[in-house]
Amino acid sequence: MTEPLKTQPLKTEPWSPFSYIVTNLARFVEPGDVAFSGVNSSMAMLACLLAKRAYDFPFTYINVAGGVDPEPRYAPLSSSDPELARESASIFANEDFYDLCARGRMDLCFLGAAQIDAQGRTNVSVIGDWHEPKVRLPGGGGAAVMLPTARRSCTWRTEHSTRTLVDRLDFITGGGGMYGVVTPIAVLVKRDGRLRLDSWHPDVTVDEVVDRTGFELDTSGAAPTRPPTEAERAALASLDPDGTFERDAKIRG
Amino acid sequence: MTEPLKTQPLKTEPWSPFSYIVTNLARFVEPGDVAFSGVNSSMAMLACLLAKRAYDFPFTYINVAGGVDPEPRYAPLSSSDPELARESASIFANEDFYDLCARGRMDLCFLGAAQIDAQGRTNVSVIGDWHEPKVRLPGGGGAAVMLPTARRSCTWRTEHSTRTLVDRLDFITGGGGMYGVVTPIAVLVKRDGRLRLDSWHPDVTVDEVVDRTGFELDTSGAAPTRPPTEAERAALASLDPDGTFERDAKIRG
Amino acid sequence: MADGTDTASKIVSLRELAALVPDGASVALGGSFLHRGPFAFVRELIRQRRIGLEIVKQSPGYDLDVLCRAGAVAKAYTGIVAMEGNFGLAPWYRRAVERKEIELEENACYSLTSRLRAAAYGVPFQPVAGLHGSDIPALNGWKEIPDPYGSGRSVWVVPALSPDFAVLHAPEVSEHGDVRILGTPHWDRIMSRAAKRVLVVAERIAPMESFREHPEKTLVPHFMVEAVAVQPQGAWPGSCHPDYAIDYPAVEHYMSEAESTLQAHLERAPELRGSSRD
Amino acid sequence: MADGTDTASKIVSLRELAALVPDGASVALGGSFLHRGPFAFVRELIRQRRIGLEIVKQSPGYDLDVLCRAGAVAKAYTGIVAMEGNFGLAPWYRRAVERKEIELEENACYSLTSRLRAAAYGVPFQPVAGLHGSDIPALNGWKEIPDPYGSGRSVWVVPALSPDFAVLHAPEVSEHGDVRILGTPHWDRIMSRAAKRVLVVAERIAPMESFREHPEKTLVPHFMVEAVAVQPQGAWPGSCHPDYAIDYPAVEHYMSEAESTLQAHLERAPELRGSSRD
Repeated sequence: MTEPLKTQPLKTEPWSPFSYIVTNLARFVEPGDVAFSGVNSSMAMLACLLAKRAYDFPFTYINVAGGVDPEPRYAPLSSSDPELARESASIFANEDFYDLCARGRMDLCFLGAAQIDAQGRTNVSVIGDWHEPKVRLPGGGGAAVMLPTARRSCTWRTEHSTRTLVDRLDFITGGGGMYGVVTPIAVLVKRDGRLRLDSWHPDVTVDEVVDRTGFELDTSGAAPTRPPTEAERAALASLDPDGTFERDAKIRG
Repeated sequence: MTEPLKTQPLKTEPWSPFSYIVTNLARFVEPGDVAFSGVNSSMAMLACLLAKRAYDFPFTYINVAGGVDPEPRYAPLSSSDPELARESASIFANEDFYDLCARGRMDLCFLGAAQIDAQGRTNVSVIGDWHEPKVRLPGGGGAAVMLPTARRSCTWRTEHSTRTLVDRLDFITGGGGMYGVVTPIAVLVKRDGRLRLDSWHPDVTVDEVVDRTGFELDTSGAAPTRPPTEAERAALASLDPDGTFERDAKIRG
Repeated sequence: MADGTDTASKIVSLRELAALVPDGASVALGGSFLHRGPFAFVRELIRQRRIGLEIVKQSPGYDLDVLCRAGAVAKAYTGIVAMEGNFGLAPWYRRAVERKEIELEENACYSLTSRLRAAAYGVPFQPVAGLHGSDIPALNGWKEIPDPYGSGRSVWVVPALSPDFAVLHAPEVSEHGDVRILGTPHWDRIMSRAAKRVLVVAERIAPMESFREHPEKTLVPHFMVEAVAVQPQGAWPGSCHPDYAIDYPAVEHYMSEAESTLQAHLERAPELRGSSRD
Repeated sequence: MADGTDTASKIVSLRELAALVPDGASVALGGSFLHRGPFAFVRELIRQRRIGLEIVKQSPGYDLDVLCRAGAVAKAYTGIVAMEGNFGLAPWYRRAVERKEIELEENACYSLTSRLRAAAYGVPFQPVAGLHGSDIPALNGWKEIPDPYGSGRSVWVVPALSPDFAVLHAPEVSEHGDVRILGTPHWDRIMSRAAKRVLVVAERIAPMESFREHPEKTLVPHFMVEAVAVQPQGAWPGSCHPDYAIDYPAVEHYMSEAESTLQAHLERAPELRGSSRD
């Protein structure tokens, strides 16, 4: 057991936005989960690997490289790298993990998003009108199918602003809605169909989080985010030993 | 090239009903075919293996043991025996060969049948009413899907009679209809939607074939069946060296 | 879901494995005809006097027949049923159907596969090619749907079928429950994806290292497998590639009509030798 | 059908392989993002000045981007498009869509897979789980069908899509054209089943004996494969497991906006070294 949730920790070192996102994504993993990370998702990959190293309960980590509980020698730059299948005892390929999700047996999906609305729905398709795009984004990917079928889906944004957490999506790529969202300054969790503030980065205020959110945010019951445990810090340090991921992510709080 | 079709061969040895069936099934294989034999189908298995050994054109033999152009050491008693995948460079499993057929890429399917009607439709389900069965037969199997989707399907009956070649099926298991049927005394081939006499065993008469067929049989253009070539005889002898298959089949002409 | 993520204690006795399946359960059985079926498991169900089972298998033979002989079956979803080799029809299954002791849903092998696919893909129904002109769809009350994209074709669709269990027999498992099949998997893949819970009987536990060296050969990853029993010769009297072939004399003995045969057959089974059953 | 049963003369040059694909053909490309894509093949299409192609791939990146950069694409059927790593969006693809130089059918990866499944299964349409609440189905004019078996559920169905070609990159083929992938096959399996013709680029020909020893690892049997070119480093600048990793400096060079970059990039490609292209 680590320290109780409500205890204010001793101020140790600052909690970087990068570490904040990865650590809080990892905390969505529950014992017994089958958890998945996909393409173009370094943060989610790191979160799953962190959870494997930092938490002492069993869960299954599967990924888009076909790995099932792999033992990569290092965290690869590409989150679909074959390294993520190293030492795997099976190859669980794309059709297989999508089918697993489609039939309701995926417990936790990590999926990217460009815009997120209050219901947790996502846009990864386009900024502007779909037919007259200002920015063509990567596209449907996993969201449209996995969001409505996974038991819990979680996402992250490296920017917490009214451009990313929006009142109205330019396009609804994925319905169904995220269960959890992590930004550099807050953790949102869905309750009764809406994302609410679950906890905030100790360095910011609740008001700041509310101001930087494009939809109305219920903050009742929220608390400062529990700081990283030693195990979490150590796991992340082992996955990003020279800080490359952190530097490349270029996240401002 | 072997002897021209119409030349009457020198009488050599008698052509056993067993050899007649297997050899004439093999003759349905055409260059470039993907040909398939399934469960419970010794005759079809032997025909495919015979074609591989006796004919010098390329075709692909796949079977229900997952084999693709296998090199079995012997012809196994069970036509789904793993021996039928020996030396195969791939395993083409059940879902795969059914899908292949379903999308119209199976050239030749060998399928069993209990009753066959003039359109080449088959019953492998039941003798009597389906709900009040006199004899419960093996059932739907490949017929219902493969008959309508394979480019050509062929079958055999070890008994040529009005019980097996019927005017009216007790139950239509497979629609679509066989392209070819081989019995101990005749080869029927479909033309314009109906099975017609293509050739008959040199030891019987056309009248006998017609009499023993339960549906009206067009015999125009038919000829005595071309006797087995040396290559066909030798191939069958190599596949059934001690005559076990022939004895077990217990076929009367 | 049946939690297969905890790899700690997945190996159980054959008796414990069979005890997971209650009366009345629907069970998909792996393998085909006399090849690589979970036959020791099936016999153990009989010893435990299970009744009312619904058996799902595209190409059963001995397994469905011996379960019918023991009165364990309420319903069968099948494609083609036979003993194969020279043994012909499955006689106790045949009689059970003819006497209406069991209910039969007759399928094409591919329509049953398609029912399992619908379950595996999380959709209520699956279109099936072919079937046109067959009496089978009407028999089962299946529906034909016109192509909504205007091709003018119509296609039969079959409803999803998710068996309570898939029970597979494999030559090799890992200590974590990864399942490796050598040669054809028959219908085992789709059964493992469609069923609510997956149980496995294996000839042996192979080294983890061999699974890591050939992960492409693993048919079912450990997290999908709830429990495994190790039972050498567990597919007897059938074959288990690459370990052993069909024991034809044993099948011939089984085919004897004598009243005492079933008991004698069950007593000859390899799972009664040694301690692996318990 | 494209006759793959004759195993005699299946090995051709990369140039000959690419020449099989005419202007305007629809082509499914194997691999995912920067991993095991048929990139030498794609570059060869550009060198041969192919135009009007329809590219089908759930997760393209470099391949679709470079084809857009060369003006070879008329339409793309995609799930998610990006360079991955730290390279972000695929810039020339992005611009081609924004400027309406290419037509886009946006899919979920799984809906595109389902379109391919319908083709592979010989049915006009395939139900797809999920999609509810997404704007994508309406965008594409897809239809929703109520479960005819009375569950009260309705499901989106997508129409069959059979690309003219599937082009895969594999580490190993047999001399007969059997295709072995090591590690994940990504989407290659369903592409090979849905396409009308299958072409393969391989790092090397592996001994027949190794295919016979591990037939379970063969993803595509020889008879489904029309032609194969052997091209070491053919997935450059991407990875080909287990042989080589992504060449990140080469990708970085490719990403340069300079006018001359495409030509310089094409000239650096491994297929121009040695004689295997011809």
